[in-house]
Amino acid sequence: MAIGWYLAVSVIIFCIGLSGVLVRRNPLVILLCLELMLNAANLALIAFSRMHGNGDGQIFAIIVMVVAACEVTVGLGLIVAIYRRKLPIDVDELKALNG
Amino acid sequence: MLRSYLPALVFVLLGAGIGTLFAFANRMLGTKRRVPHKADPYECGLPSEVKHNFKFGISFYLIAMLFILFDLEVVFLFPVALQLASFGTFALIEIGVFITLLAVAFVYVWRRGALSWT
Amino acid sequence: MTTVLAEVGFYEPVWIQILKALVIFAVGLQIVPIVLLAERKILGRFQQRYGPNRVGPFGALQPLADIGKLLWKEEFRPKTSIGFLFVLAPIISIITATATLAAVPFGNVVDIFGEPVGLYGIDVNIGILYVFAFGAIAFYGLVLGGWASGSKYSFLGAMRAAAQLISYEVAGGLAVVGVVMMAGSLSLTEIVEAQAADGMWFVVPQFVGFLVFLTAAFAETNRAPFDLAEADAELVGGYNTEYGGGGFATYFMAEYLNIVVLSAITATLFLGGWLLPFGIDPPTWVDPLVVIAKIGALSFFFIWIRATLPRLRYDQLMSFGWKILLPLATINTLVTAILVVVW
Amino acid sequence: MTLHLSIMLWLPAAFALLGALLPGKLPGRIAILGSLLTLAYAVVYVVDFDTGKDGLQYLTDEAWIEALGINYKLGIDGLNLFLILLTALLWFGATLWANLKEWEHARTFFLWLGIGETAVLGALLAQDLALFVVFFDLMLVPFFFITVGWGGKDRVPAVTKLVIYTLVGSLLMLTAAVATGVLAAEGTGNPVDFDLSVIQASGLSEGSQKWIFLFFAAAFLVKMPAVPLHGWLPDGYSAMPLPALALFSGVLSKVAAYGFLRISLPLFPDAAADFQELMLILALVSILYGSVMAFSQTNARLILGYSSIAQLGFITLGIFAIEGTGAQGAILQSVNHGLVTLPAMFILALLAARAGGSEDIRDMGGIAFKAPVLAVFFVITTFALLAMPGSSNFVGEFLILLGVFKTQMAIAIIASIGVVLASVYALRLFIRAMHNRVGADVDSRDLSLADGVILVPVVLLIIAFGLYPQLALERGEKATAAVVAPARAILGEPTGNYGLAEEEAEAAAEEPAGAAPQIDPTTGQPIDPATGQTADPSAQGAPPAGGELIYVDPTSGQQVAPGTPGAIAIDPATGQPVEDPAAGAVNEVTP
Amino acid sequence: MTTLLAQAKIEGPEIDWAGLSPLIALIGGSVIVLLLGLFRARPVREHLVPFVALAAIGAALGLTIWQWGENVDLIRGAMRLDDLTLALTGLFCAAGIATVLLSWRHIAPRESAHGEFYSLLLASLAGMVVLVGATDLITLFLGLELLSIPLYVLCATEMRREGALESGLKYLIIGSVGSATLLFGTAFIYGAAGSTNFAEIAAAIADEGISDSALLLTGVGLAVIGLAFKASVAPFHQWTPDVYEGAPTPVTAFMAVATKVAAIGITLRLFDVALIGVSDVWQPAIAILAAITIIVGNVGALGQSSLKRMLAYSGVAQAGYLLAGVVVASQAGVEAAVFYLAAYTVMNLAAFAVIVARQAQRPDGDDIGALRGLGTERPLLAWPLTLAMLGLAGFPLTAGFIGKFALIQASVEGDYTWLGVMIVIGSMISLGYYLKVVATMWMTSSPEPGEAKPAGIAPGPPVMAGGSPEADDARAPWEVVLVGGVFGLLILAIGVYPQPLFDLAQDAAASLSGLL
Repeated sequence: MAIGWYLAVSVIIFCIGLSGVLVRRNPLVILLCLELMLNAANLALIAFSRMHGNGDGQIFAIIVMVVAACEVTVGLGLIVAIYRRKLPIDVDELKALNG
Repeated sequence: MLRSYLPALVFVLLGAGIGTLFAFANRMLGTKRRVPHKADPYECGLPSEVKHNFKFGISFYLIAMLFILFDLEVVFLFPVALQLASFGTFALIEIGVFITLLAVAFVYVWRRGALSWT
Repeated sequence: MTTVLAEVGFYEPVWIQILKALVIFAVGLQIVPIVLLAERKILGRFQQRYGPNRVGPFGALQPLADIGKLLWKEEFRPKTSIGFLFVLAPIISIITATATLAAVPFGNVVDIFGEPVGLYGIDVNIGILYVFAFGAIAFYGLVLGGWASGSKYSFLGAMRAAAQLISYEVAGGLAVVGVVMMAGSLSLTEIVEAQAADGMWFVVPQFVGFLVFLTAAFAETNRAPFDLAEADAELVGGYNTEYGGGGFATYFMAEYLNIVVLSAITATLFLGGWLLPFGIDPPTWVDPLVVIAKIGALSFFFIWIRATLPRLRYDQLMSFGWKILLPLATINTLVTAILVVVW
Repeated sequence: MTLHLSIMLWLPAAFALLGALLPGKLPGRIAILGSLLTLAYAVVYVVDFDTGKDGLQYLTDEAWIEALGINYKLGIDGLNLFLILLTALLWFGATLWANLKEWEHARTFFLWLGIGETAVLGALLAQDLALFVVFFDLMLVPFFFITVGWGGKDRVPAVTKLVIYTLVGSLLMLTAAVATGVLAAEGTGNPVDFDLSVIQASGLSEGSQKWIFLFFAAAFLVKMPAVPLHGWLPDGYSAMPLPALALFSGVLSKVAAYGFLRISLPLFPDAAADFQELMLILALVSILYGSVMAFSQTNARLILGYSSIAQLGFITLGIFAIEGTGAQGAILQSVNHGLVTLPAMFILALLAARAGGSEDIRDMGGIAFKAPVLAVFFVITTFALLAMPGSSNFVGEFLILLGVFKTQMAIAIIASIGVVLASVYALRLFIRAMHNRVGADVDSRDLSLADGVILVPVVLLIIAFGLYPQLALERGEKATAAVVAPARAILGEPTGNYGLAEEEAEAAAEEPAGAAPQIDPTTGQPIDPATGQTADPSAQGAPPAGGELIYVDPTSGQQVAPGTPGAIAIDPATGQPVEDPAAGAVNEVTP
Repeated sequence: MTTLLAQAKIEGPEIDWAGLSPLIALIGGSVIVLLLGLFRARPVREHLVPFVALAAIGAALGLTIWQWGENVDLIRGAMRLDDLTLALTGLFCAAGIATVLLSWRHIAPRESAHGEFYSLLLASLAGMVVLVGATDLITLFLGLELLSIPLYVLCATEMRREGALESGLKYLIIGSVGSATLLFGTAFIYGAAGSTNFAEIAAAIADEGISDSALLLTGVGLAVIGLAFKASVAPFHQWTPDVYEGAPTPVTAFMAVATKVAAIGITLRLFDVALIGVSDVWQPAIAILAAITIIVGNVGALGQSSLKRMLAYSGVAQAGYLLAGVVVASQAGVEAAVFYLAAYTVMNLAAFAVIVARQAQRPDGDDIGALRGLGTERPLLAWPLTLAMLGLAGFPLTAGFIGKFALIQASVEGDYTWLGVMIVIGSMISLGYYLKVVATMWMTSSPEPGEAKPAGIAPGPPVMAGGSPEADDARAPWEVVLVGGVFGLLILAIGVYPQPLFDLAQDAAASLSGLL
């Protein structure tokens, strides 16, 4: 099976996600990019799962989905909380900690 | 195999074709009489206040979060449901624990007032 | 080789696949104007009036006329809109509707001129997930449309649509879990066959699930009494306020196509698909007709409810979804699980 | 196996802890009691020490951390006996001294003082490399806190500098110590064991010895301090409160010198031989630099500080003569310098009190006119400091120079200049402070009774020690000879120069079984080379059946008649010293 | 149309309930606490909830002790209950108990509904237990996220303070990047080895000669990076000081201690069990990371005036030390790492307890200047912090010294002497900041009246109303002082008599077989 193509796509998605996290300012977009990274891994997992013909990768992928959802939920919660406090929704403007 | 999905692709293409056709039909068939006010967003007849940045209300984020969590319930239940008969009691216990945990979360969310909209 | 999700091995040659897709698409799309017209006529009857009766015999050509009228309108869009998304949104809607149509089984594999052909667009091992997946994408069609319009009514409608869709998707999804447990498969044809094997439609053991699913289906299709997203009294037209002409026609068509498709899915999951009651086993060519008949019946039910029930208030809508349907579906799942395992 | 060493070791800390729980002036009093008891213990050890016995006495050996191969092994031999006495003595003196003054938060102060004594005693007693490192590092902690809490101006940067200097050395030593233990165990297949005798028995390759030696040397040289690692000294000396400084300068620096003898020479003989010249030159530079700086300072503390650099240079010189005489001199000189430091510091405090709080010798002067007794004590101390013939410092420096002379004549000659310089700065200090014009703010008065109580015994001890240095020399000679033996063997010189050690080495060389006397690490008893078994200590009391004992004079190495005082009994069959049945000495001290 | 598996009878996995019992206690506690938090009565929320949380952790600890010596696979090889798991679980429980006590009267649980706070804490603890017991990549990832996600929220619990939410979001983003990277790495490892089970991966590496496959090595590299994020190993540590500073102090204490233990614990298991076959690849890489971490952490800590930031950097440095135990992949290495983890836990908890107590007294309690005069005015607070600082710096007769000693010994034995030297160099640099804290505490008031503050000390406390030491009569909660005192004593106790702890560490190390 031409695993290379799946991997190539997966790596590209991962890199897009990673660069998004590093470059973008809006935390919502950053969350999306995080999802992208996780889903890139999911793609790789499922591709490998088919390659090896065992279900481990699929189970892994389902769990990753859940985890991704939890992360997004928490992320959204934090963003909403910040929004409620009228803080700037821009990670570069969150300067109180001199990050 | 993936070939089973070929008809789905055909359906998607057909749907897209119809959508595109409709979307551009007006451009070709319709009349063209430009009046500036036509391009105003609908405001019940009042002078329009043009705004670009709409933001979702906070309660919608809350719903979104709840949705994510409970939709996952479904994600987990489907595979177990599929093999329920063959797994037998083990899966039953599994589902029981799982749903109990979710029920706890549900009760908590309810009691904390996340499910009440005013 | 062990795969957790079952693999469906059968598929036809490419040309048959494409051909049957075209046929199903054509037939499915024909049902839409019929339902449209039927709704107007039936609503009229409910409200002690005639409904459309000028265009063609008994107003039969009214839908065609409507579409023609819409397509000949001038193209315009608000200057506040985001052009690309504004155009794309209705296309997404119609694509998801048609794509879901592919999953509807009108019958099992039959021999047509010596070739085995499945009377369905696709039959995959994740059939139900496929339906839900496109249902989830449909959400984008509405929300993007409302948001890209740049109008406050559209936006409010989109928000409502978003909240409503995702709220009821959970309950809908959970309601199906019971069916899956009983059938032991996600494939729609296998679910029908499981009903055949059990000798009873799943509506009987899964009555609660059926109710929940049906209710969710109303909400998913933005039908009364859950049509808050396009509540004309409050929001003018909801997410499609700013759409006219082709865009509006697309949305409209998608909505009715969704009614058809969801009716079909409901019929498949709970009402035995192409099966007839009382063990009647007709020749296979009748199967699609049985399905279409069930679609018709359910669509009539959709219209009936619209004519009967008033629109819910928004908080009632959400509370109903979360506080009643969700626990109900969960309990249904749990009970089903126990029953399936114990028996 | 005996508990006594542990009791002595933990006594000061225990009393200090007890004192810390008590109110009012009691902590100080309790601390005096603790240090006095420790001193008593130390004196008993000195008296009870069995000069004729080889190896460690009063051995305590328990596994402490088995997983790491660290033992709780304490023992006394000629190397540390007098340093322990010195420690106990100086601590007693300093505790008394500290009691003369009101301290803020006295409880904590005395707590730290007591812990400090325990730490120093631990470092001196430790016969396990890791245990030594533990106590060596621990020594610093109390002084850090004392300086931070009760020090002078700019104490924080000063003490930080001091701690960083010394701990950098210590941490290097830590690595080196771990490496020593691991590398020594590597070849043997045994688990890692940090017991000094075990390490010595397995030995290290020459390549590893070199860097390990340098790491250890860094730690010791910083602590001493020696040029060029003395950068902390001016600040540190200025910041520390005087009683603590007396201890720091008088005792802690000696532990470093002791470390060379206890660890570097026997464990890394190859490296010690290789780096002998380097160390000698460092020592020489320290002597000259220290002397010159001491001469050019006006702050009395710094004069004493730099003089200690010079003195420790001498000590280092003695150690790295790699020769019995030099090493003996080094130990003697360590004790001497410690003995001098306490009264010198104390007098400095008295002088400062009379000179309006200033410790600058330009602000002093003419104090002697109204304080003749003080002047007398001061002059005795000064003479001891500059090694007047007749003082034990003289003997020490003489032995050191003698040792170096035998190996490195040129260095010995240059080092002699240091002796001259010492008299210059010591006398300058005395004259500027006590004579000359009366300083502007000087308000001279003589010793108070309390001052005298502290000063008199110490000064008397200096005198006594000057008259009878053999007390220390006798007890130290065996150990020193054994310590330098491996390195001497590397240098290709005869092992030891004192009769006994020499003879022993010769006897050992003739024996096919092994060169050096073997010590059983667990019991500390010599191993019988013939049988490979540990000689039964109780059996040693009786003369062996094989033949008559030979009696040897330890100073001359000549065979003497049985019953001669100070003679050592040797079993001709084994070449090992045995308990002299005629002398009837006891094995263990029972205070 | 057949489904392959629908017909096959699938056996449910054997579940060792006794082995899972500590985990069940934690999760059950989490659920109960969450529900208890719904009660309106103040005493229930403010005292019963933390008490139940304590009870749950205590039960988990008790069950851990009960299970000691068991070496069993749980849930068909997904988790393993061995002495390593149990030893680290013990540490988590200790950290958990301390955190509950520190939070008892802290503002963070009050602002975030008590039930939620403690429930999340317990959930995170459960995640840690899962993580260190994981013998499967899936369990590993699951544990890691169960650990992390509650922590993201806990960081943000002090909602009214600006830094808290920010630190939570920052932690979430960085932590998720780390998780995603680790996940991607594990996907590749799975791809190369064909299994997610550690033992099977090790077997695959040994048998199938994939030790030089690019897939595996990429995976290992990504996994190293991912874990480095979690363990705050340089150069992936930048989030640490900000997050530590922003989070509520009890949570910071928990993060600093437990997360590190968990991250190092799973690193030990992943690399020393699953990837032992390619040790010649990752050993140098991790060794270099460790060296960088030691230097970066220690140098970074030098300039900090906030104690929390300082401890954050110090934690980075300590992670570097700990990695030495991973690098050598020997029994001694694991033993030393486990021992040092225990020492690290004890020392940091003592230090954080004092910071919490000080913050209860003064608004600037986190600043180093707030410690001035602590030694004489509040010796009960000063002593634990002093011991903690000395221990972290590696002074003898403290737990830290013995731990470093063991780590250096393991490095030298594993032919990584230079790493041992790096540990020492790091410790030297660390003196600069640890001693500054100690000196600040114990310095009596300056003798010269004109001297406002002695040179060399960080700028003194900002002058504010009630900021002077005489005026702050706010008493630190006794349970916080208790935590500080107990852990302070433990620092000494371990330093003086470490053998029992070494025995435990030895058992733990022995449970990993197949080490170099």
